[in-house]
Amino acid sequence: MSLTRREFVGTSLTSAAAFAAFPSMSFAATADEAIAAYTGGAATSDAGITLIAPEIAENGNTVQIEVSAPGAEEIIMFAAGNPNPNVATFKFGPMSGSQAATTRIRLAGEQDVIAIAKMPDGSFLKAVSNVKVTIGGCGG
Amino acid sequence: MTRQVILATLLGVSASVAHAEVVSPAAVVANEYGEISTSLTGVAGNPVRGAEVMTSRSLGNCIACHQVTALEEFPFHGEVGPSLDGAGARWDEAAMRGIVVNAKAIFPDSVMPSFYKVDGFTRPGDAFTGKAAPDALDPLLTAQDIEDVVAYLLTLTD
Amino acid sequence: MTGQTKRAVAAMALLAFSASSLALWADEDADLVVNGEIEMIVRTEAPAHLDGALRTIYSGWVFRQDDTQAMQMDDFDNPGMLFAEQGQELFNTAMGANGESCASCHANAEDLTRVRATYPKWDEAHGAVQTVEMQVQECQTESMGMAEAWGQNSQEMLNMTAYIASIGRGQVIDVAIDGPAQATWEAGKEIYYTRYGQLELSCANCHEQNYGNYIRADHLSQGQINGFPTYRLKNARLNGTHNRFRGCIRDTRGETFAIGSDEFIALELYVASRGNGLTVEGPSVRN
Amino acid sequence: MAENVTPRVRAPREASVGEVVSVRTLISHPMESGMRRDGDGNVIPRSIINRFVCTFNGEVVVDVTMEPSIATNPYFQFEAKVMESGTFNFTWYDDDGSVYEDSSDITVS
Repeated sequence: MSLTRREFVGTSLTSAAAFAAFPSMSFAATADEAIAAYTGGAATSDAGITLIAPEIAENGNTVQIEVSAPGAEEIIMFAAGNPNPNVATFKFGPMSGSQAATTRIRLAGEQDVIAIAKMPDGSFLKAVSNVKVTIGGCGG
Repeated sequence: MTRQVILATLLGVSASVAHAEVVSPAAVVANEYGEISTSLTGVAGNPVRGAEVMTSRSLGNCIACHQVTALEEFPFHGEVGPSLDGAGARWDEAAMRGIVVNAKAIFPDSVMPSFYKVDGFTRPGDAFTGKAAPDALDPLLTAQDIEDVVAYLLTLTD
Repeated sequence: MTGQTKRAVAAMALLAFSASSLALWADEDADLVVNGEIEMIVRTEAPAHLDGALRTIYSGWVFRQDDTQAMQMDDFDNPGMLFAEQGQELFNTAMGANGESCASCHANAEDLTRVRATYPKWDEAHGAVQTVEMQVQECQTESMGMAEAWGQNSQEMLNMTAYIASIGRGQVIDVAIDGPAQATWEAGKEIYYTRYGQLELSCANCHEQNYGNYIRADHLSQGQINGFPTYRLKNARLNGTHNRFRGCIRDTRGETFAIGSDEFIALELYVASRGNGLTVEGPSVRN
Repeated sequence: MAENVTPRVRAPREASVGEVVSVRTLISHPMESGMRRDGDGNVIPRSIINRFVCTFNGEVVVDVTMEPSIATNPYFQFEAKVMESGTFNFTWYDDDGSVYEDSSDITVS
C-alpha cells in the first residue's frame, strides 16, 4: 500500500473523529476480542514473526519490546493483562527498511505480550511472549 | 482460657476472635530466650490464612526476605533472611511465636522487623506515608495474624 | 521417581520462581562504557574511611538487569539525557533581575566538570556543607537576582543537576570528609546506621549487610549515589538524592526527613563519601 | 497539556544507496494513561501522544498508532531503506492537538 501525504491526513482525521464520537471503542474488553476484531477471526500462523521481550521485566512501567515480521504490512501489539490490551499498531510504509520495530511499554503485572502481523496476502502471523514483572520488596 | 474462647474454638468460628482475650503487645510474656509459650489469642492458628499473611505485600510479606519452597506459586522470594524450609522442624511453637513477635529478642542483630511491637521505635511513621505516626501505633500484624503465621510455619517440617 | 529425584526437580522448579534466578538476567561482571567512550568505574576498592565495612564498592548499575544496564550505555537510549539536555538549555537561559544565565559566569561549562564529583562540599562563606542544589540556589538568589530560587526537587533543578552531572560523567568521586566537613559527615554516618521506623531498618541493614541479595524481586544495591539524579523506570522521571532517601525511610514505615533538611544534607555527604572512587554517572538509569 | 515536550531523533548523516539504516526516536512526554487517580481520588485525564509518523522525502517509513500502554517518554527504533539523499521528518500527535516535529538530513552516495 502506498499512501500519499493527502490520503494520510484524511485517514488521520477520520480516525480522530471516530475516537471522539465513540471514545469507548478504544477499549476492547479482552485481548482475545481485540485480536478477533483485528483478524476477523482468521487463523494465525506462528512462523515468520519474532517477538523479543524480557522474561522478567525489572519494572513494569518501562519494558522494552522488539517485534519483527518480514514482509508485514502492519504489526499490532497487545498486552493481554492491561486494562486496555491495545498497545500500538505499526504500519510500515514504502520507505521502511524492515518490518520491525522496538518500543517501550507498560505492563500491569505478569502477562502475555502478543504481536500480530498482517501480511499483504491477507494472512496473519502471531507471536506470544510471557513477561513476568518484578514485585518490589519495599513499601505498602 | 475463657468460656467464650472455648466456645468459639469448638464452633470453629474464627470470626469470634474479637471475643477472645487477646494479649496486647505490652502484655506479651517471653522467657529469657525470647520464647512465648502462650497463644496470643487462645484461638488455634489457621495455617491457610497464615500462608496468605506470609505472601501478601500488605500483611506479613515474609517471602520478601525468606524463600519458602511450599509457597513457590507466589513469585519472587527474597534472600535477606534464611530459607524457612524445614523451619517447623527446627523451632517449636514457643520459639516460632517468639521469633515472629520480636525476632530481635532471639537474634539481637536481626534485620527482621518485630511484628507485634508498638513502641520503642526511632521516628515511627504512619504506615507508608512518610508522615509521623499517630500516638497509638498498631502492631504490624494482629495477634491472630501471628498465630496463623506460626501455625503455617509449623507445617514446614521438611 | 525416587525421593531424591523429586527433590532435585522441585529445586529446579524453585529456581524458576525464586528471586535469585533473576541474577540470570543481571550481569554483575559487566563493565560500563557510555557511548563507547566514557569509561566508568563501577567496582573498586572501598575507601579507607569505611574501615572494612565494605571491601569493594559497586555502582548501582552493576545490580540492574541487562536491559536496564543497556539503557545507560548509550545517551540516546537513556531517557535521563532528555532532561539533562533541557538542563543545558536552562543553563544558557537568562533568569532573574540581572538578566544573566548560568553561562554568563560559567562561560565554559567544562569548568564545572568536577562539581558533581566533589559535592556535597564545605562552603566557607556560608559556614556549612552545601549540596549542588544549594549551590545552584545560591547562584540564583545571590548572583542572578532571582527573588526565589528553584525548589530543590523541582523539575528545573532536576534538569539542571542532571546537566551538571552529565558534564562530569566519568570523573572519579572524591568528596572531602575532613576539616570543617567532618562534623556533618559524622552526623550523616550516625543517620546511616540508625534503624528507623516501625520496620526498624537502617540504610546499612539493606545496603551494607545485604547488597547483592534480593528483597522480593528487588536486587539490593549498595545504595551508592554516584548515578544521581537518576532516571527510574518505576516513575519514568529524574529522581534526586534526597527524594530517594525520603522514599527509603518512608519504606521503613518511618517519619521521613524533609528534602533539603540538615539531616539529608549530612546523609548525602556521608553516602557520597562511601562512593569515593566510583565515577559520576548521572543521569543514570535505574529500576 | 504536556509541558516541555522535547523530541530527539537519531539517524545516520550519511549512507550508501540502498542501505538500510537504523532510526531511533525519543520524546519527553508523561503519557498520562487516564487510568491513574490523583491524591484526592479523581481520575487524572488521559493525555498521551496517540500517533507517531516518520517519513522520508514525504513517503512513509512507519506510522504508529499509540495507546496508553506505551511507556512514558515514548521510544521507537525502526529501519529505513534510503535510495537517495533527503530528509527524515518525524511527527508526534498529542491528544491535546499539539503536534511536535523534528527532522534529520541524510546524504546518500
